[in-house]
Amino acid sequence: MALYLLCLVLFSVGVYGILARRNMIKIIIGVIVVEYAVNLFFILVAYKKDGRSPIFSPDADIPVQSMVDPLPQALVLTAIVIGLATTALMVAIAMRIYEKYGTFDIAEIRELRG
Amino acid sequence: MLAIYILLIIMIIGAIIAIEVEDLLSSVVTVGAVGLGLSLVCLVLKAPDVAITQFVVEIIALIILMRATVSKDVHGSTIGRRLLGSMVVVGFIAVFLLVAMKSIEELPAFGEPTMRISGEYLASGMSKTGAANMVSAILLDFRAYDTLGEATVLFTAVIGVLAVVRRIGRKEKHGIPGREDE
Amino acid sequence: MTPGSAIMPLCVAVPLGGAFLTALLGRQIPRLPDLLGALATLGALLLSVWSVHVVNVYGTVVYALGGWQPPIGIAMVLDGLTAFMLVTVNLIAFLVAVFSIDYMERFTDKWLFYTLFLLMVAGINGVVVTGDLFNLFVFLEVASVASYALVAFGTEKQELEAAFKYAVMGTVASLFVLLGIVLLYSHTSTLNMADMARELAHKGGGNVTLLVSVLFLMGFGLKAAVVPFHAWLPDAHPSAPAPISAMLSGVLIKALGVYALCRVFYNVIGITPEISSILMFLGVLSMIVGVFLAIGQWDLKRLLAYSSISQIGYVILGIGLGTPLGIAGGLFHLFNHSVFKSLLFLDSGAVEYSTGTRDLKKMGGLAKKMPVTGATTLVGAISIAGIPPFSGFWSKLIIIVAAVEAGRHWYAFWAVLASVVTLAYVMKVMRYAFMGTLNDTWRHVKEVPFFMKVSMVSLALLCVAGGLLLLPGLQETFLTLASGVLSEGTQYAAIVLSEVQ
Amino acid sequence: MSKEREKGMSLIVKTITRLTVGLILLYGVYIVLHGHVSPGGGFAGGVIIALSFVHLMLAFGKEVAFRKLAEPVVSFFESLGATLFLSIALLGFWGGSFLLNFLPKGESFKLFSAGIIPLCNVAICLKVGAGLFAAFVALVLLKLDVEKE
Repeated sequence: MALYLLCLVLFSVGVYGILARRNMIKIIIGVIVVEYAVNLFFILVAYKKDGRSPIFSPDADIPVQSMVDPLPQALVLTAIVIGLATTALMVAIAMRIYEKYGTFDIAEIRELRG
Repeated sequence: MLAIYILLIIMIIGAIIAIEVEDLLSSVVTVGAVGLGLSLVCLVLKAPDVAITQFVVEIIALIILMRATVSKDVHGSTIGRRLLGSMVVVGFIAVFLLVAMKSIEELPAFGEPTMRISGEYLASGMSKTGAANMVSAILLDFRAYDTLGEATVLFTAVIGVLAVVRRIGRKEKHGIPGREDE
Repeated sequence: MTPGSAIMPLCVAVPLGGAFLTALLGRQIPRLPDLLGALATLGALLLSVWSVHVVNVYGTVVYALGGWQPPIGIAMVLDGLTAFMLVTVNLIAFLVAVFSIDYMERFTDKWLFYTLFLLMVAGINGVVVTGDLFNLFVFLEVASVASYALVAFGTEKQELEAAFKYAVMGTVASLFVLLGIVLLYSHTSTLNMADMARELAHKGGGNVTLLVSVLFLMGFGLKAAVVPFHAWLPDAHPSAPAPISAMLSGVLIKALGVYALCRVFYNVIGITPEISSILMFLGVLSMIVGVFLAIGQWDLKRLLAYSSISQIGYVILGIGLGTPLGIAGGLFHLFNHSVFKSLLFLDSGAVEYSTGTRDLKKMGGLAKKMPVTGATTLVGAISIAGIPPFSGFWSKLIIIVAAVEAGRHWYAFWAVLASVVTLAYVMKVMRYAFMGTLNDTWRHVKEVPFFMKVSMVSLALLCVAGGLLLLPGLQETFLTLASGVLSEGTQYAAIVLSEVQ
Repeated sequence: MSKEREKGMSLIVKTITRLTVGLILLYGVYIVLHGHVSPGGGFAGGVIIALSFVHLMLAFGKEVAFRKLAEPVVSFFESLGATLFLSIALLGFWGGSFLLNFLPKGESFKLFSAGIIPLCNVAICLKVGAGLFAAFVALVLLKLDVEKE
């Protein structure tokens, strides 16, 4: 239970980072931290007490019951790559904005836009 | 078990530092540390596939972020913080954590996942797909449609980056009277 | 495997294949992107029209992907609501693809535009067709990432800043939805929507359903630009190229926002009086705020963006009512709004194509020089204001009658008031842009090229013909099927799972 | 040669890079091909291969990497990988339903054992690797022009 709470605290730190900061790169970092928190939540949900990783090996015959839940792990792989995709696009947009406005600070940009 | 708690607390402290510190470069590096912590937690929680992918994707995300912040004339981030905004945000987050606390008690406890569907994946996975690595079996056979969608997301992002990075977006309009420049 | 069930994967695979081929060969062969764009969207449109026939004949159809029976693998579900949304989405997508053959000549790298456009259409089709919650998130991301890049396609100052704000808010909304999905998976240990609905009904939600409803409301609410989360829309739509703002307003916020909201709340979690009252309140709030912000705007596309927020308020009010009539009215208004709002955005694109400006003050008397654009804007304006013979009137009437029937007199009053203010700002557009004396700077303005005229005229005809959907013969096959799916609520699970055996 | 030397990083980095790039590439290929038997898969392997090219580019400067892999070629490979993956999915149609695993499964723990899974892994690796490298190249080109002005 406490681990889920810690994961949600990380989620809130990320959301705080997005909403309360004005620098574009800081906002992107807030988004990355939120992505980490959600991926972590996936893995926490999948863990089974003293379970084994869900890979069969030819020599040792691992009983199926003792295996960890493979489904959230497959979903996390998808979520990680989606996070990378959105981060790459946001950084590209931020760099183009920096090239046009000369600053990363969204408040200044709003004034310059006029 | 204790290792997970320590790693998680380190990650939270790292995240707070990454958001509060002034210099952009150091906050990017701190986020890298948080990502590394996540990769280690995945190893401890018996998810090797996720650990490898998280670690490697972490490196390329870090390189891209470093690329954005390391150019010569980028000075530190301004100290600006929307004071009213952060008060409201902190209040909203406190409410969110309270509601979450109550509802997490009803979830199955940590360490006892009810594996109704994934139990069948594990049981029939080896025979039906022939793959030994169950996570790959799910990714590419049971739920291959997800992976097709996800490969499309990455493809869209790369095409999007190519579109955003173009030097001239619009061709110059000739022969249009009174075309004021936006 | 009913014969018609292969429609669903094809509806996603055809635009996706078109996008990959455009990316592969589009750079070398000049005219290929336009051709592929139009053909792929036309293919998707024909498939979706055929799907309406299949739903009428076979009822709900389930397609098991990869040969795995539903709770195991991913399933695609084709029911009344899916067919309804497919037709709405692909109809507008095809006409916008035809429109942008000429309009996008003004932009560089046309093949990039068509690749991203087809990917967005594939993503939206993926969201509409899927029967699996995580899969809905993945295709929601495909459509959103494509639209972030398309908003910034013109790479100028305002567009980049608007695209960044839209991208950040969109990604945060998707992460809220993802957190909701994790909680639901941990609670019900399945991802198939029908299986999850049965499990939730069996287990009884409790606090988890409360938290998940809040997360989904915020996540999908932001995608649907409902008032507290609408901040990105008034910047993103005006700065996007006209075909893209037509797609954003007409289709994206409806399929990703409103459709996902209805499917999750009505069919999976099950609607409760609290949720429907919240939905109705948000609907009316968006209606009022959108209308009063729209009246003061002088930038044509920004005015249309605010009017989108208020019209989405109508749809959400209608669907939030919960009564069969209300849901039918909401869905019918969703169809009408996507038709006349994309028409109005395409008209603003045509005006910008010919005169190069979006500012109403600078325009004047364009109707003389641009008769087709003037006429189609008039048709769009009249039907958005809800003047009798046109489609907008019927759907608003049904929503207001349903609100009165449900005893919500105050909401009905606000709906009528908002409709009157809509009439006001629509007249403002007509008065300043098309009527009045011809501004001398536009002496030798030419009419727009052929393809743009074709799509605008066909959209205008759809505005006029929209009312026919209510005819007794036509209504059962299209509208009532869709509203039936929603009013059945969680029977969705029983129907889908019985379909599987 | 001196012009070349001035372009990338210092000499030490270059000599080490010559050694490590081959190893990183080999490791990435290993991860992809053994995706269905050991941890890792199309995505992790693809990203590792992209990293080896990025590593090459950072150490030797932009021109060398471009001689090896020009930008249009990269985005061609990316769309080729994506089309390959979609065609494998569509081939499943012929066998019965979209994305069906129609190839024989072979016996487990061997390299060619899991039907279409290794093929999908290779297609994804091609796409992810080429795509990420194209995105990185696009971002690097953008920045350099600003600094030049």
